[in-house]
Amino acid sequence: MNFDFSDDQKLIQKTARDYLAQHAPLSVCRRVLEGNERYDAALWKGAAEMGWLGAAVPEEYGGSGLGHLELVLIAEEIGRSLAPIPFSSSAALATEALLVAGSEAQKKKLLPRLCSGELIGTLAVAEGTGDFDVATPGTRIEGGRVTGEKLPVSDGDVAGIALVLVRDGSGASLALVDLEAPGVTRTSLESLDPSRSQAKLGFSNVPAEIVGASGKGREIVSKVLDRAAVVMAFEQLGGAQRALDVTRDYALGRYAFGRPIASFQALKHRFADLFCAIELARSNAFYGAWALSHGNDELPLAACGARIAATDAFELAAKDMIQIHGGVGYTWEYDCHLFYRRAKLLGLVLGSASEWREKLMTRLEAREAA
Amino acid sequence: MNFDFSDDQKLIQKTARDYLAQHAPLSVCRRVLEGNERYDAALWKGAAEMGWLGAAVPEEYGGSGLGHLELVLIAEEIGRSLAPIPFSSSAALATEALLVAGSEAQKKKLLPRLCSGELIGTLAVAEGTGDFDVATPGTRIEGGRVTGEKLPVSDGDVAGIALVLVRDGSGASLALVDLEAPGVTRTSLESLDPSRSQAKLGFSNVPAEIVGASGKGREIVSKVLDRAAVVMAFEQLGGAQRALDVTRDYALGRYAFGRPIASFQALKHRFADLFCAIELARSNAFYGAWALSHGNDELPLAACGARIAATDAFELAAKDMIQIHGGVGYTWEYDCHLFYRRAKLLGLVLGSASEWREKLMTRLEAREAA
Amino acid sequence: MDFNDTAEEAAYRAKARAWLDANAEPVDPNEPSGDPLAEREDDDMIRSAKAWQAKKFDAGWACITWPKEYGGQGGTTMQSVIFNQEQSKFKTPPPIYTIGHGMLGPTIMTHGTPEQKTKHLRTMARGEEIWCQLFSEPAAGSDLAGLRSTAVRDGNDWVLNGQKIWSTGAHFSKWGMIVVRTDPNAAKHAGLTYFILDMESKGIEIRPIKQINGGSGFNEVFYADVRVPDSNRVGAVGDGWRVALTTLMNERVAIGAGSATGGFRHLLKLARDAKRGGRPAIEDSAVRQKLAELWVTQQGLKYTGFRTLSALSQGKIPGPEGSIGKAVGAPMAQEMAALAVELQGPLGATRDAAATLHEGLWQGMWLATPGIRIAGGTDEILKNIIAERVLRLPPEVRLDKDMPFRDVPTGPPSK
Amino acid sequence: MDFNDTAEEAAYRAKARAWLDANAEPVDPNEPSGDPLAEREDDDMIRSAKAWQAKKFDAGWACITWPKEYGGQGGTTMQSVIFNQEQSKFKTPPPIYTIGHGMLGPTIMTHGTPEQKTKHLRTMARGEEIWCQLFSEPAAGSDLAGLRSTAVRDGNDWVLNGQKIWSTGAHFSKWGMIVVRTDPNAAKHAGLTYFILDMESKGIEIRPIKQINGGSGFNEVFYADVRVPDSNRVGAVGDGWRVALTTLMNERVAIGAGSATGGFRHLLKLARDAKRGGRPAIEDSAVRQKLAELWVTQQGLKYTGFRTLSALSQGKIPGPEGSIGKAVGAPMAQEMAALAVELQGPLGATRDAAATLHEGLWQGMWLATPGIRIAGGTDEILKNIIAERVLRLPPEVRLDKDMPFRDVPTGPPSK
Repeated sequence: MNFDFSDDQKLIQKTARDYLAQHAPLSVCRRVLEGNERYDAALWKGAAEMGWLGAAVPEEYGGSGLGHLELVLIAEEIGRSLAPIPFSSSAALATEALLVAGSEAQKKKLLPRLCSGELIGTLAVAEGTGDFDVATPGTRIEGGRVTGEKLPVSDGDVAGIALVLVRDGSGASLALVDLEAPGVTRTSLESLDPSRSQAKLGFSNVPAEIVGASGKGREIVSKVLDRAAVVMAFEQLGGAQRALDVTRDYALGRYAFGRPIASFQALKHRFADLFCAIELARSNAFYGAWALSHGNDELPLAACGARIAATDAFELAAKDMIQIHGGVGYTWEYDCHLFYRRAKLLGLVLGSASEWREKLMTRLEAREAA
Repeated sequence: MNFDFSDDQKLIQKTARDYLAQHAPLSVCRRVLEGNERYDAALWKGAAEMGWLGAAVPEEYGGSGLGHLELVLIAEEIGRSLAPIPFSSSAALATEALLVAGSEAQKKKLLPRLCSGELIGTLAVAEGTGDFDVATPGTRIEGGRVTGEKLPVSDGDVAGIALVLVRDGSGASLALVDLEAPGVTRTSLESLDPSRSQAKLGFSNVPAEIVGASGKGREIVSKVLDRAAVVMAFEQLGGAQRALDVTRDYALGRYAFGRPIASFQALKHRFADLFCAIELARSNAFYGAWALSHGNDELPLAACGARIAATDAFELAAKDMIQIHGGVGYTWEYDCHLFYRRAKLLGLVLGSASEWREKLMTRLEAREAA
Repeated sequence: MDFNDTAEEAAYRAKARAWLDANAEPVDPNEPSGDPLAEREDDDMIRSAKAWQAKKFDAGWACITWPKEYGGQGGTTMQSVIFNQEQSKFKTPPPIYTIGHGMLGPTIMTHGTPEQKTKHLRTMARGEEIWCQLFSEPAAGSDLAGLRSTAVRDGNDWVLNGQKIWSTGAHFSKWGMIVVRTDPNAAKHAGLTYFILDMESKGIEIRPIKQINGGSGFNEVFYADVRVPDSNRVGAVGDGWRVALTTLMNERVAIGAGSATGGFRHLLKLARDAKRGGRPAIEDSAVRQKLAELWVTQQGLKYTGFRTLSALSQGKIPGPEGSIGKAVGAPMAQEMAALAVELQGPLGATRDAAATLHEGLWQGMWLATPGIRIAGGTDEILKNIIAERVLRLPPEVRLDKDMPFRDVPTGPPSK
Repeated sequence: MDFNDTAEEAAYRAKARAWLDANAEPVDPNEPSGDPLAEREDDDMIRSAKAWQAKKFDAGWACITWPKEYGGQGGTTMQSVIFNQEQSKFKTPPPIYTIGHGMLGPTIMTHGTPEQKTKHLRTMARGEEIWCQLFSEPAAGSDLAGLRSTAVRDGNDWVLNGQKIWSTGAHFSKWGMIVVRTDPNAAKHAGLTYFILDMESKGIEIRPIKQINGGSGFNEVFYADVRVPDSNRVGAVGDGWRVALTTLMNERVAIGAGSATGGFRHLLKLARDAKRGGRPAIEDSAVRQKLAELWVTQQGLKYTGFRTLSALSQGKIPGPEGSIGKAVGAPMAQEMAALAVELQGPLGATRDAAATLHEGLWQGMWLATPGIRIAGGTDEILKNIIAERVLRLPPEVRLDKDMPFRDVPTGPPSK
């Protein structure tokens, strides 16, 4: 048994960590959060140059041809650094959608541009408040043209292409839309975490091509979401671990009543609970990574476990981070709110933990019935 | 505003507490729990003599004619002492059912015997695992005779009468059944808290009379349950407070690492949480008592609040009681398990907290819609 | 047991109501309530708050529980509660006098000199001058007595240096009440002294603190050689902790009285408007169970407040149940906001007023509520208080209590 | 990253499997597992356990990680895990050797005299004699070093007096390992000494402890003037705590390895069989959300175990994640049992085998699980361990550490 990453993989992770420590200190996240940039373009370029965006893309499509085990470790580091780049939208959602369902021509045309970072992609499914995964999209495709509205779309205001779930006759299909095309309107939404962009996309008779089998849009989205959920679980895990580490250091250095606050048992036990939550999330994420990289039947369940545990762990870590920091944790100046916002954003963009728990039960029941 | 009990009422409570301290130390509960008695007959007689069983029954029916505010305070003391008597079945469920829906003749005939303790009554609604409140009873009445099976029935093996929810034509009615009648079979079930008896009742063509309007059985049961829930909330509250008090004393006297374990912050915070849970439950129970004694429209919501909060508080108190006691708390010899069992029994006999939360939401929505 | 006013209470309520009807505009109960932590106040708001307070004072409705000699009405706590209950049904300016009237005034009454009482209490009651509290410091939050600001005697004056933080309203206050260390060689609690500080003194700099929700209700206040006359000292030199405790005791009363129970109806409405699995979220059993739990907790807090009021109404001292308001209410508020955000799904992660339900209100709440769990006593401090003062469990082992303050460790040993 | 055995591991597994196939009967995976805390064992069980252990020993499958010179196989931890994994698929007698093989044997190897090793290790490995551990006392549970049993030197013997508690299997053990206080004037941890005790010695009385679930897996053991030869001393006089730590370290390994993750499938089945609102409970969203949470936690524990095994498999030291098994698993087990009981509604409050779902299994679990949260380290002690040993947070303030043991407070000051 070797339920761990290889030394080579860990080296790739270490390289990513070092790169981000240098190029993406928390001040970078803060700059985007406070300013008018929608993401950090220099860092995005760097990520592309490091080969991160195409880590799991075969070399023939411009990727580095490593694999998903490498991709998730990079995601963990992006999570740890709270990097303000559209990584999950482009390198997980859009890229995985093309890998899963794209035609050879689509892959040849788009993947190299996604891997190079020249093109940003995203996936547009949700239509307003509620679940991520809409049963019957209101957005339609007719005669190869898409009309409707999608929101929220992660990084939809900076993406060049979107894979859009559309109603297609009596079913749903996945449509590839050029967001520069006439008839597309893009409106930035005020993000709860402004270092990660969210948008509303309007389509009025916009030309599109179908990705994957016509009428199979929901199945494809489901597969893509599972893959992205595993990648994002590592991103969440990285964020959660960083939150724990920063808070631990703070609590060791902050003295009250003549002792470090980390010596008070109520806080020690909270740290222990948090450690447990993070390690359980890590184990679930590992399992997800194994299933993803082996492309086997375990992925649908493993992805649910990875997403739910990682969402809970990061949200708990960020919430405790503010509480344990006390007053300063509630100030804009301290970094706690960057984590609090990012945890909530990541926990919702692919659908809430509740939505995934419901999905998990449906899948568990199906497997038990089988 | 006077959201408190009167001095007279508190005096009645004090008298009950003193009586039970003398006649129902925990060893009495333990004796019934360990032995073959189904309840403590001497204590039951005493409860009747003290006027507790008819506290809320008018004097014309043999009661003490006090009121529900007095009844709930007595219930609190019964809860505190873990008294092994069928108080809630007889003095809350059966007695309230007759008060709510009984005919003048039924009340005249039965209430004096219930108040004197000579007759034990109960309410039989559930039919197997699941909710307490069955939508369509399988037990039927036809030509004035009842056939079917009810389980579990609290104190059904020691009761002389039961008010049984039966299917009656297309609706449901409440039927009064003499449990000594031919055709009744009574089987004791092994109770999770053997100091409170549970039984299965079988009916085969047993003569019965209808209580209240025919076809209105579910409405009557709903009203009776609300009243019993408030009474039992005080019983739960008494148990929870006793559990807290006993555990606090233990934690102050038990030394580890040269200090009382009550000085460890993790335990202190758990005590604080428990105190909050109990006080919230007390406030909800007060509100329930007010609504019950004023017989007003607030009762349906107030009863839900009282039951849910009291169930949660007592279960938490009993669980923490074992954990804080440590090893000895897990022994048969210590009293912790008496509380652990009683908390679970009371929390389930009128339907689980989940069932009541669902009921609460239905009622809240109906009120919001009105 | 009943919820009705006594005859006297009813009469008082009617009188208050009549005056309010004549002098203020009623609130629309269906209007959503705003952010729980007020944003930075502007001059107009200050002006209108001062005008409203003066109006109340002149009509005999200000500082109801204060003795008449200090500008109050010599009334009961219950009368004050009744007036506040009625006032809350009307549109009135934000409460900028809470700290002065609830905490600082009573401290002056207990520990102040006759001159201080004469000079300050009536103008404070009429709201002509606003007061702020200057206790917390960057290194003295939960451990308030660990404060390090200093005052050194210089002739008839004291010279103050240091920094305070979390001072609500410092930027529009004329006066502050401050605790500083006058003897670093004494034990922690023994070396403190309490002063009234003119906020317009030379050497004071006030900087707003930006909160994570973008608001700035609090300030940092810096002191560089600020001179305070000894006549502004409250209580004896070295007796500042005892004086401060009077202020803090009154803080508990002031905070406890205002346990907010609103918001649930809005959450219920949100659950009707939000969708889960394509159906209204309120039909989802998991959502229903959660809502029911929150309702029960909220009801518990509400009726716990009623129990406290009952005791006051009958002239008794309220029981220990009053302590739970903030310990339970603050985490509950955060939980409610988190649920409301989650119910909106991915769109919950935006604050777009047009796209979200309830115009982003809940996202604002979600950003504001972590502060409620910290300000005025963290969850942890409140649980310590319940454990130690209510349940009488042993205090924490305290190593810093009896040593000279300058020897108390304030950070990790240097390596 | 893969779950497969290495080639050597696969070969070892095949060999183990072949031997087990030839010597034991496979388990039916659909058979429900019983109570998690074993009932008091009877003579037949002891006989069959001894026979099985002897059989394993003779075939080379006993104490796989022990050195060959002591009756082991000189194998790796991974080999031991593989054998145990395979063995768990077969019906075998209850594990009455866990404490001896996992904790006491290794202690003798580290601290015992050559004579002790020769005399005991091989018979222990073959299971001819059963061993128990005698550490805890009524006044020394979580605070193990606070023990008060005494031993006084008398010629070549020591004379033991006192009481031990929570001694699993003391009633069928030939030998025990005991820590007692030999110097009450020394500091708490300094005055202890460790002995091997013949459980058939005169003056020993063993009483079973009845648990709240009716079972009796544990004992109280009383000692009145029990004589132990000095040759049975393990380690130096006064060095008992250090020796005991060796035993306890091995306890963590032994317990951590067995994190149970079964039970979820049964719970799922129960949710299908139970009704809520007249429909199968598994259709209720609140139940589904709760089940999903439990599944995720259980998966987390399972794969955390895999991470530990991976480290072992690669000859590395497992990471800190191994500490969480009991801290998370024990409360989870109680939660699962409580859910299963609640799902049955009022009938959940009975244990009637015919009337309840799953024949009262869950009610039994509900009574048993509080013990799991206490035995072998309470939730609180485990969190302290995680906080202090894994996260390296500061230890509790300890006032009792350096004072003579006889002066350490053991109860409230008398009034």
